[in-house]
Amino acid sequence: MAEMIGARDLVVELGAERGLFRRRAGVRAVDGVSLSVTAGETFGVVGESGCGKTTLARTLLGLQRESGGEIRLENAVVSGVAPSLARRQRAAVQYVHQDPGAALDPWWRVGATLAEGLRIQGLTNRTEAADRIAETLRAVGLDPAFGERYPHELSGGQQRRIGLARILLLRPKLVILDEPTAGLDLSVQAAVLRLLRDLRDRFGLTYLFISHDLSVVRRVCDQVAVMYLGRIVEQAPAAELFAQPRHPYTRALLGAAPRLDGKAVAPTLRGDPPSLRAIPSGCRFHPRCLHADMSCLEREPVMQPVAAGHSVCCHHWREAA
Amino acid sequence: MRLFAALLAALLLFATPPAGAQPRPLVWGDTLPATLDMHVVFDVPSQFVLLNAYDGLYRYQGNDLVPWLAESHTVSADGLTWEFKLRPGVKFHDGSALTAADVVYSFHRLLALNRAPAAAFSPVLKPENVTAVDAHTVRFVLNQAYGPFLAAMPIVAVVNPRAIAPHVKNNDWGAEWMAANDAGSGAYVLNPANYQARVSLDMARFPDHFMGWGHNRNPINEVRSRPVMETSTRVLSLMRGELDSTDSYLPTDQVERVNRNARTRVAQDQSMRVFLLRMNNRKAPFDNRDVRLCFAHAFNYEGFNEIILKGLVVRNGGPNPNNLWGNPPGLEPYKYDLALARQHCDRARAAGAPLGREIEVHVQTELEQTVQAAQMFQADLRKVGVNLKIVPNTFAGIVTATQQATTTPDMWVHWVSAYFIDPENWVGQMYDSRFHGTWKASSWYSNPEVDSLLTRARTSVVQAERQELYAAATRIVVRDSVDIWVYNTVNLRGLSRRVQGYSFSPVGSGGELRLMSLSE
Amino acid sequence: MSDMLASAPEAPSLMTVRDLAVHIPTDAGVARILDGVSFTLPPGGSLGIVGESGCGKSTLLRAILGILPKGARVPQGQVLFQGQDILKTPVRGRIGFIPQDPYLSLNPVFRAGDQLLEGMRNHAPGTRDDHRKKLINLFHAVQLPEPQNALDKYPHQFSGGQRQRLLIAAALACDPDLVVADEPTTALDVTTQREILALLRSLISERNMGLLFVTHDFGVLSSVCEDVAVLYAGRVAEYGPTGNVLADPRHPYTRMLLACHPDRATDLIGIPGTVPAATAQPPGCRFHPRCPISRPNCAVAVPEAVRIFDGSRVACPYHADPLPEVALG
Amino acid sequence: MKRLLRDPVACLGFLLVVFAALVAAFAPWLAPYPDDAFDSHLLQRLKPPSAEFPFGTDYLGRDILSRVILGTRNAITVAVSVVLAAMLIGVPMGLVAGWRDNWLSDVLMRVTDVFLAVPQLILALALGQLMAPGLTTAMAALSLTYWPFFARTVYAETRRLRGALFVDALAGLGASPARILLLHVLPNAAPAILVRATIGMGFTILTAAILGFLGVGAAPPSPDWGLAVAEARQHLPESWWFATFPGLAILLLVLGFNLLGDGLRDVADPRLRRSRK
Amino acid sequence: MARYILKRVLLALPALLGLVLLTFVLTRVIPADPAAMLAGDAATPAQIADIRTRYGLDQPLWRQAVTHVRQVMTGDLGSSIFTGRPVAEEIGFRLPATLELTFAALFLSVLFGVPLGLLAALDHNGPVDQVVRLLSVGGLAIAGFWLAIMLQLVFSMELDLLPLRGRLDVALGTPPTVTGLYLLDSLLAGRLDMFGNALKHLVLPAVTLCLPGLASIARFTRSGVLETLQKDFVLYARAAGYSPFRLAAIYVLRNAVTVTVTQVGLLFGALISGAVAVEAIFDWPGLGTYAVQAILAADYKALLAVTLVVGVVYAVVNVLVDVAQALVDPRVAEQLK
Repeated sequence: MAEMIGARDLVVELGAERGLFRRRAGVRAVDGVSLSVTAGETFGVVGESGCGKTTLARTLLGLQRESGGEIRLENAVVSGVAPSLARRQRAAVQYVHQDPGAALDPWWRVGATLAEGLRIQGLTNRTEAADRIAETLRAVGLDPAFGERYPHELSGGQQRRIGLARILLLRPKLVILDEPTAGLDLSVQAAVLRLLRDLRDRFGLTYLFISHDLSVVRRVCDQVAVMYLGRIVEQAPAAELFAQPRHPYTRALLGAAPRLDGKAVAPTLRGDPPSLRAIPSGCRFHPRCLHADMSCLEREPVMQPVAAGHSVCCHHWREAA
Repeated sequence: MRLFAALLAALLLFATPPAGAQPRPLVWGDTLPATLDMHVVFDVPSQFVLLNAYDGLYRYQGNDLVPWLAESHTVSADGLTWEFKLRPGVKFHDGSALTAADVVYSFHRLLALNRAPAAAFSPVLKPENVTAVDAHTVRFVLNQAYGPFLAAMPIVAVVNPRAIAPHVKNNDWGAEWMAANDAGSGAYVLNPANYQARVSLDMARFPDHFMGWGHNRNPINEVRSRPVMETSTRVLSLMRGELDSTDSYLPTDQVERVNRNARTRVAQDQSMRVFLLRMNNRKAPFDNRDVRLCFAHAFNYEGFNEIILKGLVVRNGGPNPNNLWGNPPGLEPYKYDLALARQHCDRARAAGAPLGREIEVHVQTELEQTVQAAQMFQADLRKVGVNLKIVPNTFAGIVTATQQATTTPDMWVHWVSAYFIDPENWVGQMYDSRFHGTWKASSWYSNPEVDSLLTRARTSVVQAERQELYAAATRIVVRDSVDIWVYNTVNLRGLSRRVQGYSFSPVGSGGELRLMSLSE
Repeated sequence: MSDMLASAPEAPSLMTVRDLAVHIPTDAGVARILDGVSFTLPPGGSLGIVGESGCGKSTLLRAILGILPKGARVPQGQVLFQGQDILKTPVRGRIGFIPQDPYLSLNPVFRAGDQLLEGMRNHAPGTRDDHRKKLINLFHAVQLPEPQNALDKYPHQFSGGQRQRLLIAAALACDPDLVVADEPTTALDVTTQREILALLRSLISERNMGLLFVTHDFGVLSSVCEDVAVLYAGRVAEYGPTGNVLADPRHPYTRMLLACHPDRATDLIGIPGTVPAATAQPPGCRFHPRCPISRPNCAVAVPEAVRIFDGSRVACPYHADPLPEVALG
Repeated sequence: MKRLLRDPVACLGFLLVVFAALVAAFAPWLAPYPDDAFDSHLLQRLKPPSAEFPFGTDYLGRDILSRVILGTRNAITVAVSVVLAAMLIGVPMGLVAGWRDNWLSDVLMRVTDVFLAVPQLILALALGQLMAPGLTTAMAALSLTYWPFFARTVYAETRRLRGALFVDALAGLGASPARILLLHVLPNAAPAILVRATIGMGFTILTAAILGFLGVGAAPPSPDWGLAVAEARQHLPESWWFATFPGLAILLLVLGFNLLGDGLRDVADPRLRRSRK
Repeated sequence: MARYILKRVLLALPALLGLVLLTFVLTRVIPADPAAMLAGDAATPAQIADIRTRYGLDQPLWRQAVTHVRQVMTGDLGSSIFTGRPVAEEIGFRLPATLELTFAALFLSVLFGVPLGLLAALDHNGPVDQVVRLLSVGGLAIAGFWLAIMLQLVFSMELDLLPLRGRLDVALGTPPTVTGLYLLDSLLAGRLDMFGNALKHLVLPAVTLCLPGLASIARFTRSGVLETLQKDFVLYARAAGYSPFRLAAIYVLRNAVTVTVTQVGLLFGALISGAVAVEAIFDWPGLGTYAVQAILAADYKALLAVTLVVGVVYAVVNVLVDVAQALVDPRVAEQLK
């Protein structure tokens, strides 16, 4: 199947400053990430806070300049250009924020915000714009009358729907969803997830789904990549990953997720995740890994294929399994 | 903790005034000059320092010029050579004797610095022509005869070169040091320790002053000068007893109140300070005599002098103070007569004078009277169809503007004070075209006849002849209605009633501490 | 009013909430945040309060802690703690509190020690030095790194997980009989959450303290609490042992809510409609406008709590009726 | 607005400002002696308040009530034009400087610092001297000294807003910086600007009065309040009314603007909004 | 921290250079001619021209600017053209007077402003809040020069409690100059009578000057406290059983002070401005009146020096404010490291 978006050895450095009085090295929020998202699938990226998920998303989107590596969009290389140009080149990629309520200008009516997106993209015909907005609002399950409301007059679920409508108007091919269900109540979450699925089918979208909620990822994703400190440590089809996690981190993560039956399935992880400012040598997971040995401390593991479409970045995945 | 105790103790003391056994020093509340160097400044406030800390060859007492350091002088028939005989036994504050050489040094310094007090001398006197004939005789040889030479003599302070010498820097004649220090022989010694320009100046009596102290049985030993910035604060401080004197421009509205106060009184002395509204005679419409006459008749002299100033001034119809010699007798002042003013204006309009334009009158904001006069004038002029615009300005700004006729304001309001008592100070320097470019001559009046009369008066040393010439020139100037002369000042100085023996002099309003005493 | 405890007056109780109502006047009218909430917590027991946002969880908690917002009124009900009505005479020190957000719950400009000791100042016996020693011991117990120095550090010098350990230690510092925890792990990553929950569980049971645990996460709930009360719109919808409620929910709301859980659902449906605003509660059963099996009567009568077996009650007379398939997805 | 009116203090401010605006608008009809803007009547000098002259007369016999009424226009004109002019300079500078961290923003903020470091009054005085004293000069001088406050306010707001998610979202949609700044950042910064502007009006009236007092404000015979207080100085305490009524007028109008600004601040401050349930 | 301060100082330098140039241009294009003022009242045009050449005032403006900046760099502020004395010396006398006055005003503002703000916030929207707001805003609205005269009339003339003018009774002389702050110098000299007297003289001017500052500080404390009260940690502290007084007075206030401290830095500029009128009326020989006199006399050397010194003081105060903030808030301290 055709690749929608792909990355090779992508490196993103954040916060490097070169001012008159200070010079500070940045941190590598994304450190050599390679991935390939097939058209039409939902590709999940999971990991704990600060692992580089969001930075990865913003880089693919073109809002953040990569420091190295390559990004492909529909098989054309789009990396290495100025940010302003990058964003225009990647109009087919759109992004839904973690908190779509805050992503709406509080001073603008929702309808105006939606129309603005169209205007930015060059559509100036008012009636056509109004039609498309009404149509899209209906598609996300809202009455077109919602266009008259202000963002603070909407509930969390409605805000998320508006967030979706806003980018759907732009007819994207790839939608990056950043924690689309964070902070939502269970009942609303279910509705939103269902809407996402419906929209994907209806508009033929591809999703890059960023989340830390494994239950949700398991439910909606086709492929899943697990990130730890700026690296992908394991990648596999969702079903396989959840059934047979290979990387010790993946297993810890899955085990830590609270289950309805209240049972614990794996030993807890030691310590807090280290900061990006002090990345451990060798395998960056080794200080918290139950299987770590000297080789983990000295050598950085590389991605190894485990099965078709399943790869892992661990020296000891065979023993650990 | 100790600090805390100290604070506490201080708070306790807060309520109890400190006991003072000695009589309180005299606290003088008049404005201080910008600097103590009497060769650099010459204005009304500087007289306080000049009269008390320094001596000149001659001095004004009241309106009279009396020999001071000099015992006498002689002048050659051509008016060029002047010789002054010095009084013996005069001592500077450091105890050294004052000799002719010191007088020569003082004039050299004055001319080298070439600042305001040199103005009267630099056109007629070259430094090399001031010489000491012997230890007690100084000779001046002028380039040309100069009638007011003697009248200007009190301007020049004789300073002590031996006190200055150690402090000369970069050939500055010790100017920086002198600005804050004492090098005089006067009745009081300046105390440099507490001196702060325009803030405080302390003085102590000089027991060895050459005039001796026999005339004053109870002289003031200590004087503290504390100028006050705000008029209201100044008056209140006087009434509360924080000050013993105000400046000599007490607002007329306060006079009654100060006199009513048991602690204070007002000393009223007719001065020689003419208040006038200036007209730029070179600029239309004031190049038209009818316009000037129109304006002269539109000013409500009586209203201003009698109502606003409560009659505490004297109507003065010409440029010279009424009480000065050389003023023509029977000079008829212009009267407030709007009908007549209108006639003149109509005639001027008919002659094409641009009276339709807005005429600017510049006032000195910090001097309230200039503003009042302008506002009153504005209301009256409106009645004769003239539009007057009041522009607030500063003396510095106006002085700069008057350097050229084109930049000189249409009108401005000010006083001409007595720098030396001689008609030259008024009519001479105000209406002789040779002084164009100075603020005093800012009417830009130009009349060859007046020029020649004034030149002759200036170069004569015969008093009677000079008197005639100045009177003639004054008559022409008044006939031409060059400016609008309003009044001659009565100086109003608020004084504490404990101050006795206050003496007035029209030059800088006097204030010789030598003559004063304090009654408790 | 529904009193779910009427039938078990003899049960020993650490805390009993009886028929509690809290009203807060607002611009839009009186918000009836809580309305007739009752439950009981035996000594050493652990009760989870679960519900979606806006159901009144935090107000309940604030009522128990005696920190209701300005203007709030309690028109009825009691909160009995060891037999004493703490709405009238607040107890301090005997109830420990673990707040929701360890990042925001410590004053950034004071050292950690100053803040924790201030809390002990009035409520724990002994001198400040005793308090210090006690806290340091507790820091060992909560496995805080460098327990000796922790008191002198500022809050920002700890990581999120460490701060939560710090706050757990603080909650235990006065040897309380009850610990109240307000979603103590929502701000944490799953791996940290797991550790903190395990720690909390063991500390509570070691010391035989009661635990009142507020959460919206059924997974967390199931790993911590023996019993659960499901709140909906200011009322208790269902109450019972956690295992039972999760495995066999009876109230239509609980059933539909659990069906939304991604681990549970066969299809994602959600619950139609939204939680009513606290100022505009519907009459009768507050869930009836969203309920697929509501009857006309539901809009009129406030449902009585129905006892299913000892210690398990549901506030729905039709709890035995099956829900339509579509509602469960 | 509704919230504002529920706040009695802000309401008082609002009323004062509206009242002053009405007085200013109808001043020539309200003043008993409108000609006293320039006329003088020496025989009625310094009369105490009476039925004929409720506020008394000044040192040229002019009716103080009329002059206070006529002066309202001055005060409001000064306040509004100074604040508008200062906004015109300060707001764009703040927007541009706050948007990015680059040399331009450094330069702009340094310039702002320079102006902030000069005491306003001294700068205004110097400027007043420079451009011939008068009301327009005073207004120009005050605008030139007040804009840094707008620049600072807008700068801080822009920096805060540029990190806001909705700005990020707009960037994600490919909106140009100009569009984001003008259509989104500016309206969101509006409450802060409005508060600053209201307080600035009060501040301006006060500073203009001080300038008038020091002689570089309005030129006589303008019925300017500050000028009136300055003129009255020499007549205290006898003619207390001369200084008191113009002084009170200044106090009330500035109070009005400040109370309004204070109320607006509470309403506009989203951090405080929550507490006003 | 030291590095941070150094950096702040370095950053302030270009601003100060800009300040020097700005004031230079301003003062030198003022239409009053310094040469005319130098020459004095009675001077002739020839004298003025002579002085103009002697002082280099006939040079092109940019060359004068370069000369001036070069002089300032070497620490030479020049001599006042008006008094003939070194400007540095005059400012050395005037600056402490202004600092004593402004610091006293600042002290009063904080002393009364913070508790008032706290009270208002604790009674948010209640009667105390409204009254405090009305009073504090009123304080901001009073024209200082007007109030000053009124205070003189009441406290000096009517009640005869406090002196009208100056820094000390004339009869007392002055304390030996160490810092130039009379309060400090009189204590150092052990002259308690003088200290008390100086304090008495300070009361009216400081009260007049403190009102605007007091108002702003009360306002900012109020909103700072209100903001802090919304924070979760206050809720937590209440739940943990802090006593209400300690909660408000220590716990909340200390957080709110961060906001207030920033205000102090900004206020300082306003105080110096306000000092101009207050100094004039109370005859306080400070920088404000010095500047006004310099402007009126076209004394550009003095004016340049004043603005420079005020700029430096302003910069120093703002660095101090940052340091103070770091002392109050450890998070800021962390950033400064």
